Amino acid sequence: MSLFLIAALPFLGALFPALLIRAGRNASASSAAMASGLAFIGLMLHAPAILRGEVVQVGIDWLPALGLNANFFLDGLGFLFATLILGIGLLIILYARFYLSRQDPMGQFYTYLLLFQGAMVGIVLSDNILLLLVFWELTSLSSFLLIGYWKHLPEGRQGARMALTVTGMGGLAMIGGMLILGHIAGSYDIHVILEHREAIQSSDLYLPALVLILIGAFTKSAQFPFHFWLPHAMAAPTPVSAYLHSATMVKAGLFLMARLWPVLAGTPEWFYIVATTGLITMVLGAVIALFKDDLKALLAFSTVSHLGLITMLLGFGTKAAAIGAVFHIINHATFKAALFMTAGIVDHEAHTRDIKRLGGLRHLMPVTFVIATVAALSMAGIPPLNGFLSKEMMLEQASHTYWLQNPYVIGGLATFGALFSVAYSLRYIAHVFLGPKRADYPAKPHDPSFGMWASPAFLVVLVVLIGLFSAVLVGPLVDAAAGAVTHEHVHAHLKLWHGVTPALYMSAAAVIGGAILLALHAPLERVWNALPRPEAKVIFDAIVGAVTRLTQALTARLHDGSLTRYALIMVSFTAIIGIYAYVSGTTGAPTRVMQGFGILPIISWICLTVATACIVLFHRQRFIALILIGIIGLVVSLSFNYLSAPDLALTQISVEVVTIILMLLALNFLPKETPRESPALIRLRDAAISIVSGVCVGGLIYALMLRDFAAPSISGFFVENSYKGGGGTNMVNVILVDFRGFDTFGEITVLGIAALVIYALTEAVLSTRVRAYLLNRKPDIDQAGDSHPGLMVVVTRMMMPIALMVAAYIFFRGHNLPGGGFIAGLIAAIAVIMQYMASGFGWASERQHLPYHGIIGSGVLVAAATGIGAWFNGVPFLTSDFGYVQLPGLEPFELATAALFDLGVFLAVVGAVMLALESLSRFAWQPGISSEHAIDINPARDIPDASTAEIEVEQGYDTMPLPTGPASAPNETKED
Amino acid sequence: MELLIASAVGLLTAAGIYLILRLRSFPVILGTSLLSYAVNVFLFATGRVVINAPPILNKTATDVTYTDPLPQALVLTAIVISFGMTAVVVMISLGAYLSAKDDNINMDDTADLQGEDA
Amino acid sequence: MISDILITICVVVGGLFGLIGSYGILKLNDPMSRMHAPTKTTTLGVGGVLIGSMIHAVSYEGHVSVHEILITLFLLITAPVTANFLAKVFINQQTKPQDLPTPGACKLWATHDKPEHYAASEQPEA
Amino acid sequence: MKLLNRLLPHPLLTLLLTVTWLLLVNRFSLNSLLFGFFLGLLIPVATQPYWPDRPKLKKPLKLISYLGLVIWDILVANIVVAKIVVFMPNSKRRPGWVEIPLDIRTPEAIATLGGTITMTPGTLTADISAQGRSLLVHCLHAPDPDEVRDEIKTRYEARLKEIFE
Amino acid sequence: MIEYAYAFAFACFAVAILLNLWKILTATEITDRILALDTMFINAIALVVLFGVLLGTEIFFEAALIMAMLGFISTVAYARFLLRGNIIE
Amino acid sequence: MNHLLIAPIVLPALVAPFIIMTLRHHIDLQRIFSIASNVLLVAIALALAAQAYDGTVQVYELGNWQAPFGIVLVLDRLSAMMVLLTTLLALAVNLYAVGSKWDERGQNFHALYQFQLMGILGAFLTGDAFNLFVFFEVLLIASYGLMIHGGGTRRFQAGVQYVVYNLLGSSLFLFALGTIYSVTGTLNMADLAVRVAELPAADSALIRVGAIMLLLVFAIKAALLPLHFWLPASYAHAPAPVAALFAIMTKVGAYSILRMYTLVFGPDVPVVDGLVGDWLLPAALLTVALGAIGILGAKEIGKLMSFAAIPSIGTLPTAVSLFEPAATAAALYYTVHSTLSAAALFLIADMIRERQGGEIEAKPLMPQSGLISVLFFTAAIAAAGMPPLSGFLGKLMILDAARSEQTAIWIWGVILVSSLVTIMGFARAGTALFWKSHGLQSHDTMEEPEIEIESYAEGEAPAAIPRPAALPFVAVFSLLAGLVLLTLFAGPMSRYAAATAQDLFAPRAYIETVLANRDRPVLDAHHGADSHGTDSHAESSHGTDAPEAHDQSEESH
Ligand code: NA
Ligand code: NA
Repeated sequence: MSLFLIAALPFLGALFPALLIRAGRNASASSAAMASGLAFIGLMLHAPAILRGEVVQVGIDWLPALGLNANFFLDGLGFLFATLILGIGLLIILYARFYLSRQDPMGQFYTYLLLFQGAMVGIVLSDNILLLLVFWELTSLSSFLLIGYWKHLPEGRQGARMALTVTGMGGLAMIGGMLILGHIAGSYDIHVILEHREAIQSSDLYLPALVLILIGAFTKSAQFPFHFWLPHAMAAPTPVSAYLHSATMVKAGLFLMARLWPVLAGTPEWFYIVATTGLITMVLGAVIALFKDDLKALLAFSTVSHLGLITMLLGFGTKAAAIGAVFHIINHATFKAALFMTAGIVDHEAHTRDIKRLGGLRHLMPVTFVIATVAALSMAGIPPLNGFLSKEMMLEQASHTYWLQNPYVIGGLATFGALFSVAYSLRYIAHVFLGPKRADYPAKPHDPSFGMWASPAFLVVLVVLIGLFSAVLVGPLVDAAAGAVTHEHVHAHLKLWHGVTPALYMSAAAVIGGAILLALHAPLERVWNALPRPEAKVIFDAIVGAVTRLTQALTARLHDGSLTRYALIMVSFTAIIGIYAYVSGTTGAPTRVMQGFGILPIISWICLTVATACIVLFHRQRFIALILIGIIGLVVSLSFNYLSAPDLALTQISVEVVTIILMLLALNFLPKETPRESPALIRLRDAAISIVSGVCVGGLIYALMLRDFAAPSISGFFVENSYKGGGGTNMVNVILVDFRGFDTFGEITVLGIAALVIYALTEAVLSTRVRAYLLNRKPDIDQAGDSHPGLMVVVTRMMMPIALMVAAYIFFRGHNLPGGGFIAGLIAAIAVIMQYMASGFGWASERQHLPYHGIIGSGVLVAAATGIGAWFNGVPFLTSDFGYVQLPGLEPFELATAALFDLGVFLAVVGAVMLALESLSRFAWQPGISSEHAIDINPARDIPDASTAEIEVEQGYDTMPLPTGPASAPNETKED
Repeated sequence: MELLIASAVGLLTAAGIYLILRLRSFPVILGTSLLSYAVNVFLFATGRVVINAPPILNKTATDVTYTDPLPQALVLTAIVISFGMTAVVVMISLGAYLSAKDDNINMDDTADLQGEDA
Repeated sequence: MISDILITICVVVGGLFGLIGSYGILKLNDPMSRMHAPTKTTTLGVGGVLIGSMIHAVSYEGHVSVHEILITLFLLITAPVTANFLAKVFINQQTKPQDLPTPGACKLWATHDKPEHYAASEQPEA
Repeated sequence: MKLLNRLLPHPLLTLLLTVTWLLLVNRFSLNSLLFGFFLGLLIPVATQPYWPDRPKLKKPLKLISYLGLVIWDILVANIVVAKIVVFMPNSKRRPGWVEIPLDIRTPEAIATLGGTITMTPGTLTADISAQGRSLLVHCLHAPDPDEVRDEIKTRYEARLKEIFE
Repeated sequence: MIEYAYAFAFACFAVAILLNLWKILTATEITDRILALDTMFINAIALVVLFGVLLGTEIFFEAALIMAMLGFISTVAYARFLLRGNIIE
Repeated sequence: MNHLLIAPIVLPALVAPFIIMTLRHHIDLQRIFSIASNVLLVAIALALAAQAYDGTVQVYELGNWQAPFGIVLVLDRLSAMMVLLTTLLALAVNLYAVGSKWDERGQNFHALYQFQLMGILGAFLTGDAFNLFVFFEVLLIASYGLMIHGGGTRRFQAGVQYVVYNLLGSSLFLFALGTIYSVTGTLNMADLAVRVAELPAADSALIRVGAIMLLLVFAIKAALLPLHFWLPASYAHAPAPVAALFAIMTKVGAYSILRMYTLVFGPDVPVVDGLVGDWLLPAALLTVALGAIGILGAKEIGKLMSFAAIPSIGTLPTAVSLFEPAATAAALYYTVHSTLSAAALFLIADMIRERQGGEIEAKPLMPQSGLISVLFFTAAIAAAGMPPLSGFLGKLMILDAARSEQTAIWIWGVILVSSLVTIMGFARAGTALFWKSHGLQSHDTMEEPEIEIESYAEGEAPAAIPRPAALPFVAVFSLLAGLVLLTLFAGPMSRYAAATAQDLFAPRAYIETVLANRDRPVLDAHHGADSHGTDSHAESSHGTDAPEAHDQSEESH
């Protein structure tokens, strides 16, 4: 079976359980088992070749640019691990089927489990370290799901997050390490990397790579000081613990160390980091395990300890140690998985895992007792079980290894660890199963059904068989795996009796000492509990909590919603960077002389500066600020005029007026004054920054104006071609509607959008309670009577046609003289606004039948259609055309498509301005405002009976109808 | 002349930025208006300033100097765009004021950042 | 030459009246009176300059220029409205009905004619 | 006549606009005349809704002589008022309000009167009565308010009544 | 001679504008500020026209025309704001 | 003449006004036209991508005016890729907006949406610096409208800030363009490239100021520290589909940096030597860090997603700041990834908000919790750059490209650590949102979830009953499917990105194609296609006896 398929089967299988759960729990479990089983069979088909020492390789390119390819290979090491993963996986699937209760979503469980299984298989089959990283992180993610499987348990959620955080951190460190490793080796393919031992170990980057990779491995394999997450992951359902935390995931780190052993091991750095870490972990885990009352916690720390043991062996860097490591991986997987399952059975049956509440189960659960006892004895290293064999090998190696020239450190500590290992193993038997039967179990325990104990039983059988017939049963496998680790030919001598060796003495000491320790457990426990010791979870939580609080404080501090500060930072930053950019370059001397100036510029300058300064000084009085803005607009417009920019002058002044109207409309609803809020110091700071920015900008434009273009400006082209190519003599207009008509197209779009936004906003605001507020709003000024004075109405009526005439004039001449669609549009809009202002919103809008939306739309469409029209001529969008028409008796006149485009501009401007102002005006609409007459006071309406009017005058007031109704308005003369 | 223009641009910029740094939306809008004057004059002046040389082609005379028409066209576009922008910002801030009865430009945006997940 | 003299007169008179108008705003001591001042700027001030400009066009550019009339017309039409509005602002903010002459048979000027003046007694509480 | 009415619904306005156009263009040509006339026809139709009840001038020609009169008055009054502004101390000046009862009723006529009053320096239309039957005029210096009122009524209002009503 | 006349007129309107500015800044009455701004517009129109005459160009005519029209609108808008609060109602 | 090149701009520019003119009161028709336009845009973008695939550069001379005088649109691999990405994203988001009925919560949604697309696509296609400004403004103003779509106090307040901040940015843009024009005398990007390369040292200070201001403008759009402040609140308060569409907006900034600082102010241009790299990298890295920090601190789902978007935003310029083809290729690949994943996140956040409000805390189990949790988990994996999705590949590529840099340790450190923090943040949020609810007592489900966030304007109730609408799920699924495809076809995608990066660092072809016609005589070229008698006239106008009076207006001289 292709390695691709083996790696893919679990992932494919992951789809089914969740889908099949409707078909029942058995279907779900079977489908999971099927996928696992098929992959297992596929793996076994490769067994003969692998045991012969061959390597199976497949690969396809995935991301060749990076060197990340889907390359897989299967050698002894990969085969060993894949066998464990798939084999124990099958057992776990069976066990979990019976372990999980009806309330648990089993489909989800198997899906997660198979995802995890696939990721693990992927790790051990990868022939590319980047691919391995992909699977590596996938194990973190899928184990996160599995640990948190019981979502309602806070411990589950926290344990899952902790595991994810720690192993995720390691994974990320490993990414760095792997990238360095690949960088040194020149490839990310493992079989290539493994050939570069010399290059790697002599590289300067060896140590960083090693450390980063080891962080990944240590976190995954729960090595000190990253061991603390593993016990908390025990919140997961027991099948998960048995699978992830004994047999597979935690071994991924070991796998990685074994995988890269040929290139990383053998150096002092490797030895001191790996072996020392392993040793510490082994001892520490063993000691803690003894004092854990939770069965799973005990097993978890024992796992930590055993992982340390294997790590230490790998750290020794010798062939023999590697063999021991490989062998212990197999043995630990068998007995520890079995132990976890028995712990699960106890928990399942007795409804507690607390050793203090257990004891005497031997009588109630004989089958479980037997299984647990055999497995625990193996763990303790009691002959003839398999644990004994590999532990002997470990002690043997430990006794030969020097640590900083000291021959006793490792051996002594290893024995010490083994001693505790014996103690907690025996405690597992003695305090759970032995002793008198108790009356206070939370539930009444009894042996579970066969389905549940079948899996551990099978494993225990293996424990015994491997112990007895190791050479036959697992010899070739160990040889193949250890050969793959060491890249040498290996023949392991697996046997029970090695003669009287130091290891035997150490082992004996450990067993005896362990028994004594167990006997002294109660007093020791009191001492242990009295000892102050760091609680890893507390520290971890404190760190995470502190980091979280820090980030929250920082985030809140930085993003507190203060636009003022955001702007301040932006302005300061820009100024600093800009000054830096200027200072770090060179400027040539001015190439132009400064021009003199006459009276008009100086007057304008005085007006502008004084008005600007006064705006700053008086800005809290908003209305006055608006008046001052009017001065600035006027002066800027005058200056444009003076400086040969008549089009700009016209545009500026027209825009100015509309802007003022808009602001006044808005100010009606806003507070009329700005409170003084910033302290003087803040104002000083703001002023300083503003002045610096102003000086920068002013200095920049001053420098620019006194230098010529470095190369001739493209403007020469426009001067050259605006008439002969664009058909107009007003170059600015030709640029706007022709050379750069596309900009103008964008510009009118902006204007149209602005109006749409304003309209939408008005609608949004008026659809809320603000509407009621506005309707009930009392004006905050003393409103004068006669809101639509007749003089104004008459004048605007008179002005409107003339203004439109002016607009037409400005429009038509624009191509040749200052003007154009935009200014014309503004003037036309202002002509209409005049009506709104004079005669009232209601009256004027009743007379407006074209929807402003439509006018905007048609404007943009006309402009676009003009542009598209060029396509039919076979020329690009917006290509203009013009010609001169001669009618009899008349002078020739020009027709240009640019005028059509300008018409689009005109329409868009009119529509946009009107829609915006009309929307804004709707805020002020009040039901009491009559729109029947434009002129409030119009004696012409009284003419029919002027005589009676004279009399009624004395009775009341000639005014608009009151909002309160006609009854309270004593005026009847108005009716006509 | 250049000095007048440059100092005016600088002053408008400074005043604009100062007002943008105020705490209420209305002065901020005033500030953006002032700033856009500064920008427009700045952009205009990048074509270098000339008196009495409007970019209107004189077809009958030769040797006529014209001011650079391109910055003028750019400024026109910029004026129109900034008008649209001003209109929008005026309206949005009005909407914000009417909804919140508060025209403070700064909002307390830390409410959804506090607290701690157990 | 004659045109030069005419232009000079027009322009100088225009300038003078423009100045007087603006000076008046400073000099006159009550707000209503100040509103009169700009009339001079509007009429003779700008008007003088515009006429000067027209004569200039005829004598120097050699063609009749009439569009200046439009500007004058605009100013003449619009200035009364401006004045009217400013006066209304003044009346509204600074005067009470009794400060002004009573308009014939009725009691109020339009600016003072607002709901609260006669609804004070029976105005329903809003 | 009816046909003419339909073709040329607002003859005076059309005329005014055509002249405006020619003034704008500032150079007489047939092209301009025709185009101005065309716009002059079009725009009044488009703006018709905004000017309901357009007054029919009874004596349009009198309007011209009225304009001449006003221009002359402006000239004279300007000089008078300039003297007041420049030379007369504020303490000697007698500003005051004058009420002008109105005989005219048409808004356009009242507006013209108001405009005339304001444009002739020295007087200023400030307000209209709540029923539109009198104008409130402010005088820059009016030792005798009645004289001002009478002059306005005879010199301007009477003429306007003739023209408009 | 005519140059002096223009210069004189120029100076008159320029000074007038400064006087207007002074009034806008120092006025106690809000009406005076608006009035001064309106007058400033008118003086500016005169300046623009004069400038056009000086340069012998008609290019400034439109500017003057539109200033005349728009100065009025903004003045009315300011005044209406003071009168009614709402300038379009 | 290949008019397809301008179609991505013209199509929305036609559809939007059409919608506002005729379909304002027919939301269903609006939807049909809007989505149809979107589909068509995807097709156009595909065709354009096919045309650009082999590396040919195409130029569209608007108004038939040759560069550098007229405005040109330029299609190359980079712009084709960005256009395609935009249209695909927009289609998915549009489906979501329709399916979730977000588009009904205010006026003019679809018109603004189309205009927004027009702006974004125009920015990607234009070859003119000032035209870029115009399209920036188009997309900005449309985004203002979309940002406040549906209304609500907080949204308005955030909107004001967003607008004001961007107004400052726009001002800076114009200062920059003015400076650059003033020194070089041109606006066309290719022409700028030619002229800036030849600038004398005497102009270096001024052009450096222009260049740096331009960079800051783009940095604002790209939300680079310390110019990113507009982003968190804007994204968090914007309607979800809009926030999702905004995912591409930050890319406009990154795109512009990439374009201008390879083409015009490239690493080998003497006068701007050492200007950009000095601080771009630190800023980018700080941005990454800051985003990660924000993720951990977020208490509301929208805020979380906003901050989640920031690291990806910063990762891009980190790679760009190396100004080196491999890193740029990685950045481009990552761009595609981060756009899709950020959009998916915002949409998923909206699904959660709709069902249980926005606070990240235990709530009664929401409807479709299982499905949404799967989506959340997938998108979170993608956003955090965890395997197996494209984010991981993209990050690997960036890290790999950076490994021989002096600054590699910083880049690696920040990116990797921020990944970890991102993972932690998402894990915290995910467990709170989807797992904790299982721990709540059943009586809790009787309580109405308390809605405090502003996505619901006053009087607007959250949809209490799960909407059966499938369209939102389709939209999210398709975005995630895009990520899966991006992962599976990482090889071809990275090849395209690598080719694009090569193009960018060897801009000769771009410049030569754009400026090919610069010396073309105008009359022949411009009116060459005419045949109706104006030609002779136009040509005669070359002389001095041009027609004196056109219509009413004429010279007064
Ligand atoms: Na007067
Ligand atoms: Na008068």
